[in-house]
Amino acid sequence: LASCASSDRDESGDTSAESGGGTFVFGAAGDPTMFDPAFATDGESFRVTRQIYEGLLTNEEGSADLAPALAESYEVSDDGLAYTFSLREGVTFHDGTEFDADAVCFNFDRQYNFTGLAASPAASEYWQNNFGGFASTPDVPSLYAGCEATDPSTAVITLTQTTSRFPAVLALPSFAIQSPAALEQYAADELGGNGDALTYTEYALEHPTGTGPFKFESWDQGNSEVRIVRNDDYWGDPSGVQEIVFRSIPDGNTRRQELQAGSIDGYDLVAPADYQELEDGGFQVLPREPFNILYLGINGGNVPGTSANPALKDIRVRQALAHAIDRDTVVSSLLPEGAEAAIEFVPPTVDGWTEDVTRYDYDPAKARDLLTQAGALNTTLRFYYPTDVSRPYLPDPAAMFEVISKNLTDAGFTIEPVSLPWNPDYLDAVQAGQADVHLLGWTGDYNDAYNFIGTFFADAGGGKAKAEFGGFSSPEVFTALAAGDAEPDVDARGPLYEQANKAIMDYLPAIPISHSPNALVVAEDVQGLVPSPLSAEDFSPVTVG
Amino acid sequence: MLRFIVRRLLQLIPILLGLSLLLFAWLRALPGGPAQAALGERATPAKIAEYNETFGLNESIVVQYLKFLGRAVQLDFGTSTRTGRPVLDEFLDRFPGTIELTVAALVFAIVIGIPLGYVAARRHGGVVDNTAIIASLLGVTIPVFFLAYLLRLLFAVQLGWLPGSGRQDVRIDATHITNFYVLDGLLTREFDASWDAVLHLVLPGIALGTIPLAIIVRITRAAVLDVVNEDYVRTANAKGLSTSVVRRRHVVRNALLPVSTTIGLQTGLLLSGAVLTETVFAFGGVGSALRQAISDRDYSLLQGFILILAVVYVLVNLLVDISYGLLDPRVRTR
Amino acid sequence: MLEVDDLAVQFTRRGEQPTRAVDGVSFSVAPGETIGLVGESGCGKSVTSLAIMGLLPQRGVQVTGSVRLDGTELLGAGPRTLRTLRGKDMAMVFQDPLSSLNPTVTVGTQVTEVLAEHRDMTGRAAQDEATELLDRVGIPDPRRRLGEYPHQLSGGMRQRALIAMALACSPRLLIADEPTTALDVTIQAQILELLRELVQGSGTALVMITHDLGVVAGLCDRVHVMYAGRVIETADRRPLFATPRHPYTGGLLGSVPRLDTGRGTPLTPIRGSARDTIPWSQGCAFAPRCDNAEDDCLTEVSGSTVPLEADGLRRELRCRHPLHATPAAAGAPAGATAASSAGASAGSPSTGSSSWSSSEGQQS
Amino acid sequence: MTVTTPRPGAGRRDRIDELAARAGQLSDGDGGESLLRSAVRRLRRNPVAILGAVIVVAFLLVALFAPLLAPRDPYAQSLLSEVRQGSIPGSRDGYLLGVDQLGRDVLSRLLYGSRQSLLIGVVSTVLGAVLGMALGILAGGLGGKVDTVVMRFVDILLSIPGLLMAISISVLLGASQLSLMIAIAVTQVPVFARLLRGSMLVQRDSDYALAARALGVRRRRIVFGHVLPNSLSPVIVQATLSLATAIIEAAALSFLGLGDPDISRPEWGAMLASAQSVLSIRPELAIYPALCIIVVALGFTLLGEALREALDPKFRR
Amino acid sequence: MDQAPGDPLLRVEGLQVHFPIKRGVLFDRTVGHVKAVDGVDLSVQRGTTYGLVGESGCGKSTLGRAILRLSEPTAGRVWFDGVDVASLKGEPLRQIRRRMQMVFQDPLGSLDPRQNVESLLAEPLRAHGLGGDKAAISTRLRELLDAVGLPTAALRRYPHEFSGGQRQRIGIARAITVEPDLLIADEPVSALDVSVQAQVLNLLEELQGRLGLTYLVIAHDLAVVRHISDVVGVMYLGSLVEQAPAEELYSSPLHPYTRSLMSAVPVPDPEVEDHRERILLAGDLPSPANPPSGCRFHTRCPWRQETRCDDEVPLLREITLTPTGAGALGATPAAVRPAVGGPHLVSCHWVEEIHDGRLQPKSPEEVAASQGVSIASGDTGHGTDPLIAGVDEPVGFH
Ligand SMILES: Nc1ncnc2c1ncn2[C@@H]1O[C@H](COP(=O)(O)OP(=O)(O)OP(=O)(O)O)[C@@H](O)[C@H]1O
Ligand SMILES: Nc1ncnc2c1ncn2[C@@H]1O[C@H](COP(=O)(O)OP(=O)(O)OP(=O)(O)O)[C@@H](O)[C@H]1O
Ligand SMILES: [Mg+2]
Ligand SMILES: [Mg+2]
Repeated sequence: LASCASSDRDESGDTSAESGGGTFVFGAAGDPTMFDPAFATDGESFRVTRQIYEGLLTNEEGSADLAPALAESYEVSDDGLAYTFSLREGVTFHDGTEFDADAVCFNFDRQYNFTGLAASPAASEYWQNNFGGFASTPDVPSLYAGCEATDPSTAVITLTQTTSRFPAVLALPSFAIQSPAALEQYAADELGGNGDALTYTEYALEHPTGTGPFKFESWDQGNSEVRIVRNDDYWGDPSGVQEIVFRSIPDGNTRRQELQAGSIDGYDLVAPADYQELEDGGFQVLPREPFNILYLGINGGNVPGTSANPALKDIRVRQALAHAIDRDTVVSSLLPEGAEAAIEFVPPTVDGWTEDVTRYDYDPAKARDLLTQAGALNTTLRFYYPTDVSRPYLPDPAAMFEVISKNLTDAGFTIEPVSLPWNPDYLDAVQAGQADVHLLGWTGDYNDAYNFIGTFFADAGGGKAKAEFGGFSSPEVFTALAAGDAEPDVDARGPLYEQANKAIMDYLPAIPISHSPNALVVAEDVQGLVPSPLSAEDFSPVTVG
Repeated sequence: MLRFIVRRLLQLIPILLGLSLLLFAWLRALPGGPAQAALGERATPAKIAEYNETFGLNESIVVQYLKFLGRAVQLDFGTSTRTGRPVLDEFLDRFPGTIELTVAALVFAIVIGIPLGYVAARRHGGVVDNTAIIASLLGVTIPVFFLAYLLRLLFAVQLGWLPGSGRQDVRIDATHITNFYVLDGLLTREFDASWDAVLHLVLPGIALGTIPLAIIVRITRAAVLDVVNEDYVRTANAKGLSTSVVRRRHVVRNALLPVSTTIGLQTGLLLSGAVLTETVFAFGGVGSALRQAISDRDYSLLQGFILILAVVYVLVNLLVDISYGLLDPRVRTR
Repeated sequence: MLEVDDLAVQFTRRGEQPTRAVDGVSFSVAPGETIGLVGESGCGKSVTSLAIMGLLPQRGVQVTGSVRLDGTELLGAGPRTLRTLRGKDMAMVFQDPLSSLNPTVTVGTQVTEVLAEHRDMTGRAAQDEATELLDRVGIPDPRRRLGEYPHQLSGGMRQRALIAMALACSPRLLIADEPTTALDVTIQAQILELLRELVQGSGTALVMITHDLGVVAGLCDRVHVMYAGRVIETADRRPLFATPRHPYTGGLLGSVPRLDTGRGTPLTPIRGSARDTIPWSQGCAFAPRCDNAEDDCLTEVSGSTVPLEADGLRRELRCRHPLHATPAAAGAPAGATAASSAGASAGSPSTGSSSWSSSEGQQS
Repeated sequence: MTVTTPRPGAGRRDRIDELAARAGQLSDGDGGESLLRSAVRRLRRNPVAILGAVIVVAFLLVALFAPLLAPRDPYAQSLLSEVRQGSIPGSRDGYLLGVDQLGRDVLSRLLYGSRQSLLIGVVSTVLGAVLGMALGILAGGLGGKVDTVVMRFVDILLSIPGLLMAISISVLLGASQLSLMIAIAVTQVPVFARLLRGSMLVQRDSDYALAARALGVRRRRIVFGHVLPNSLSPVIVQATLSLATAIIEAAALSFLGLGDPDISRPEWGAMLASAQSVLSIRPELAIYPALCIIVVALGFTLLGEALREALDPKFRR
Repeated sequence: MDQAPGDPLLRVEGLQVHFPIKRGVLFDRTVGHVKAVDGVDLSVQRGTTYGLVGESGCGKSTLGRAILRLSEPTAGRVWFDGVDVASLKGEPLRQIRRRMQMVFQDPLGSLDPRQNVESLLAEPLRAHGLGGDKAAISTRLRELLDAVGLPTAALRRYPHEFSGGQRQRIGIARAITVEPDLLIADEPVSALDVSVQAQVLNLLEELQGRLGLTYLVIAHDLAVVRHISDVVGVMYLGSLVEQAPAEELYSSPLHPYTRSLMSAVPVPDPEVEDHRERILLAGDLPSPANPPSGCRFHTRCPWRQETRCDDEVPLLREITLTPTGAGALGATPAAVRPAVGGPHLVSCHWVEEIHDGRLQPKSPEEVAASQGVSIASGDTGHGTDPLIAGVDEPVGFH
């Protein structure tokens, strides 16, 4: 292990000669938090752990579809509750220990058995969102029933109910397989809480150990640099570069200029305004297929303790909102090429998308009419938008806010702007139902419509939707969504989701605005980076020079 | 002198106490209070209650303050909400970068500022003087971040002469011992790494050094003008001393007294985190961490950093005071 | 030795009328001689001395006339020549001993730097010489004082140190610009005594600048009284005090309360203040304050000084209506009452023509 | 003074007395000139002051008459549909300086922007000056224990560097134009407090204050009638300089995302901050507001420096 | 003191003003005192002038201020017309200040630069509710200006527009606005040119004659003091060393300090200058924070004796001696006004012996040698508080 941590440039020079060498420097938009994916929640951490770890499944290169990874194949029982995975053999973790079915079960049992701080929502958000409760919390239902290693290369995971999520979630980085030996050695579950926040374990900060094509090398926190190096014992194709450095450069302009100046080889979250210039400069802009939705959230006002504008309960006011927004101009002027106006909440590539929903064309006059009818002309909306953030679906929130806010004003609304920093203030506020209307969006985790619309509009308990949408209650929407989720047959889900989409667009709990691609950019001499709609790029095929 | 130092150190105590009280109150006055600040998006009423229980926030405010103070005295400034690391560690990771940047900015400001101010004063009313005045006025009125962007656009992107961000080229796999990259390079004899770190300091150093430069030019100029009209310079001339002795011993030496104070004050300010410059140059220092903490609403980090920086600032000012005493015999021999 | 001839200094400030601070001053000093330059504040004494030393600022100043030291013309001389002369052949002591010393440099260095510059003395030799010098001007424990800073010395000692620097190269000319004004009388007496001793025997010529008539009375061989940039009366010490001829000189003497006259001896002030002057180009600058003034004081510009042969003494005067007009007055008994009688004769009460000027006049 | 020829036959002393009266300034003529008036006179003769004043007045007028001067609605996204990522329409008929990334007329926004920027500058400076002066008066006027307590407090405020202080306040108050102004104001408070107190202490120990006390003038009258008015010069100078800094600080806070949340409201700092994203394709969008900020700040700084000179007793008369 | 015949307007008894020297590591402790005034007794008769002389720093101004309660006395009493000023507070103090006025050394500094002469002069009237309506005040101001010899046009002018002498006239006019009984003049002429000095001295004398004022004139110039005083007190390091009627003091100074002081004053008369005896003093004034023991003057005294001088504080005692020409000055006993008598007080152990010539002075060198190194009083430098120094620079945002 010691030899892993200390890298010697001269030594590694030899190996790079035979299998491609060099360093690939990637400009990230922020720092990771740590490298135990079970506890990670943010994209920057996942970007790194994806290169270090592998899950049972993964996504196909450049798409959201599932593909085998550590599991070469799987079978589902008829009731949809038991999944049997046949595992790849001859795989070792970076610490030299063997990967086998026990390791798989160890990982799932580990998360299911989280207690204390590890079981807090702050720590294990992905488990709780996807699997529900823990062994220690019997009152919270859990999707996870158990895992059994029937033989070293076969693992069986059983669930407590059918769900559209499974097995897609296994491609999520949070459920990647980590070295049981390392987890135990570095007490990976013993989160601390010192003073006012969680403190992560030595494992998560210094010894993340997986099976992936890269090994963790170092994290220079003061300088915001993460270094990973090629895993020479990787079971698959060896990585194209000897080393990858993820450098955090929060400012988008700086990222661009650094690429132009040659100090980095690529970066994420390219500002749409820069596409042209970068391409002209010989850089490769790699757009990701739009797999997201930007919407204007509406607060129906059923959340206790908040005071939303009651006018928004009126369907005519919501329709007015929908008609007020000039999606086409937004798409052409604010979003990168390849973006499209949204007519519903799922992207067209997802099963369940249908043309056959109620459309709300840009028509300020009609919007004004509707408002007048509803007696809500000039009603004041507290319009929330985030600062300090650039999201794939929302590259420039301020500009988006300005344009939509102008649209709404033109249609007869009065706008009271509220800006908050993205995380956590903005997310907290809008998810708690503080806003009247707000800008938010979603990038899909996997290719299933429920991942979009279910996440937003499903019954969040008590017959009400999430607080973000004002806890509206629409039985049509709820039942349509529940039906889709419960259908184990993937092919049968499509029509059900179409129904749901129609119901949603009739009810208008929010206004869909756009699906927009976002892009990575790499230097001219970088090859092999395939953009993923899920932003789940695998860096191992990358070569430089 | 020693007495003076001890006295000044002790005088700091009430200031530091007041400061800690202020920051303590600040965190408590934040919307939602410390629990909300710490738990952030994860805060639910139950969680908040639990948090308050755990961290003694239900105790009387006085007890809370005393505990806060007690921890602060032991250099425990809490943990960052975002990274979960102790604030002090975060600070120590980043402070070397800020120190390097500060030194770079000061070197720039001093090396250009003092001679320019001196020449401007010697050519009082002339072209050099007027240019220096205008430049120094521009120096304080141009928004730093704008200047930073311009510098980088020109020298890093268009001309490609200098690196435009970071502290060191990541491709140089340098060994870091002290986290002072320039120093580390020298220690490990990786001179290319040192040189690269120096190059990385140039643009941010210039951007950050502009305001101190402008102020140093102004103060030097004013001080030289003042000193030149002093009686003792006339005496020196009456003694028939050579021009160089008059300038060196009588003019410059005395003019540098106020300049040195100014430099000290600027050092204090620069060390307190060049938030704008570091952000633009993605420079791994205290300033960019502060910037990050603002956007992350990492209040505990903000609180801790501001407290530490204020202490640093106050201590630097104390050093300035003491060094002024050492420079000026009127104070030294009191 | 020093000859000042028709020296004039004009200050020009941007956007303002040029001011003639010194306007045709001529005098000369012989080796071993002490002359006094007296006059009220602002009459141009300091500017004269600075002009001699070549210490006036370069810009905004016009100096005309001639200043010769042992026949060398100083006015046109280059800065290098001046530097070698200054400190070596001519030296100067200033009014405020604290501000005239560099606060950040030890007294020792400030003394030895002169030695290094002009006598090529450094190191031990310079130290010893400096100690010697300080000892000579009466600074106790000179070796220790060398290492001290000016603020650690008392006012009197600072002035002594300045004098020591001035004397370091045994200059032939010493200009002392109000060297005692900032000091207490007892200290003033010490310093005056010191100057007197130093000048006697060494052959150094001393130009003593002061506004205190008493100081000149005890120290100088010859006195030049200045008013508004010009010397208006020049005389040897005794005749000047005995029979002041210029109304201004008389007025000054009549204004000074004397220690040896009793209460009730009236003071006979000059009316108005130094602000109430007219430019010399329009007549006698003193005319507006002068009780002897006649119309012709304004018509005919009293250009050069008039050597008065009448009293048989070396005396020059710039006045059309002097006091003691009759030669007989020259023989008037000099003594304790001379000044007051002079004042009395000058100060015949004016006949209150305008309320303003009369009220500014004498009140006794 | 003109050279007068003597009048024949005039009495022996008449002419001289006349001259004396004329030379002595007090003959008659108009009333005396107060220090303030002579300061203004000196200001009027100082080209630096005039330049500063012209700049400041010009911008004030622009701010005042922005609606009349602006060719278009600064909010109208009239050319938005022509904006593409990576290309923004430049100068053309009716859009002298082109449009910004949201298709709004840049010239109109700059003109309207002067309102916000000057408003922020003025309000925060006035706020900071008033609070600071209140503390200063308290300390400098009452002295003793009050002075000690107030000054310790001021020391504490001063121990937090300006930007950090402004950040803390903005974070505390949440983003809004008001909190932006308060944040800037708070950084100015200790500056003004110290300045006024220091200046008052000097004046309080002056002979004229002592004289007033000896005359039996009441303390309140001494403080407010004599000490305070005589202590204000440095405060006035500082206020002028602070106006410049306040405008620059507002831009910095906007850049840090702590500015006015209503970002469509034209304000130079916000315009500058948002133009950073299109710096490479339309650098003018950043340069225009930056120039406005620099020029206005320069105007106030020049005026302040000239005021400092005019009010400095060293330069009197 | 019980020697006062009649009823002195001002009587000062054992007045002390000590300024604490504060120093300390955390809290300022008083580590000593500057004994600016250290036990002064004096009395001033109505309608007369008391002149106080002494070298710079000997406590003259402080004494003057303490009498007016502008400095707080540490001990002692100040009787003004039968009232103990030292015990007054608040309104009664303010009221009594009307009757005791002050004229300052720096005429410009003592006038509020922002007020014109009219409001400067009217202010004391208003403060004391005197003067009545506008018209009455206006008349009164004209009278005042006339009394000090300024034209009415001066009313609308500001202090900086006057010459030094005129400013001092304004200062005097303001002091007499409220018709005081006592006028304390602290160096009223030392900032003025000689010619103007005489005008102001004459004015003071004229006003005294006209208004029956009582003066306490403080000055370092012996000639000035002699010129206008009836009784003169000589101060050295915070206490009186000699006090006598002016003529007597000048004709026969008894205290060694007074003698040397007088011998040091130059007289604008070569005859006198050439012939007088000079008694030079050694060294400088010792620091009042650390005054010498015994007789304060012993460190510089040419007549210092081995006994008594160093350890025994001499009392201020009355001496009656016939002038035997001990004073070097040819006296002019011109008693212009009825001499205000009073005893001749001296605080020296050896007055009689010195007067009789039984003791001979030593040279300054000998004195210095016997005292070791002369005591230097250094000026204190000043440190700059960086927080202060920093504030008027723009707050840089980096
Ligand atoms: N640098 C200068 N610029 C302009 N005017 C000057 C300058 N120096 C002196 N003067 C003017 O020259 C005149 C003479 O000044 P000077 O200093 O010689 O007077 P002084 O006789 O030495 O007076 P004092 O007794 O006050 O020292 C004054 O009116 C003064 O205002
Ligand atoms: N407020 C004060 N605090 C401390 N020391 C003081 C204060 N005022 C005066 N002193 C000291 O008291 C001593 C006497 O001062 P004072 O001003 O009374 O002397 P003075 O005789 O009037 O001198 P001068 O002739 O210089 O005016 C001096 O040593 C002075 O430093
Ligand atoms: Mg002079
Ligand atoms: Mg005094």
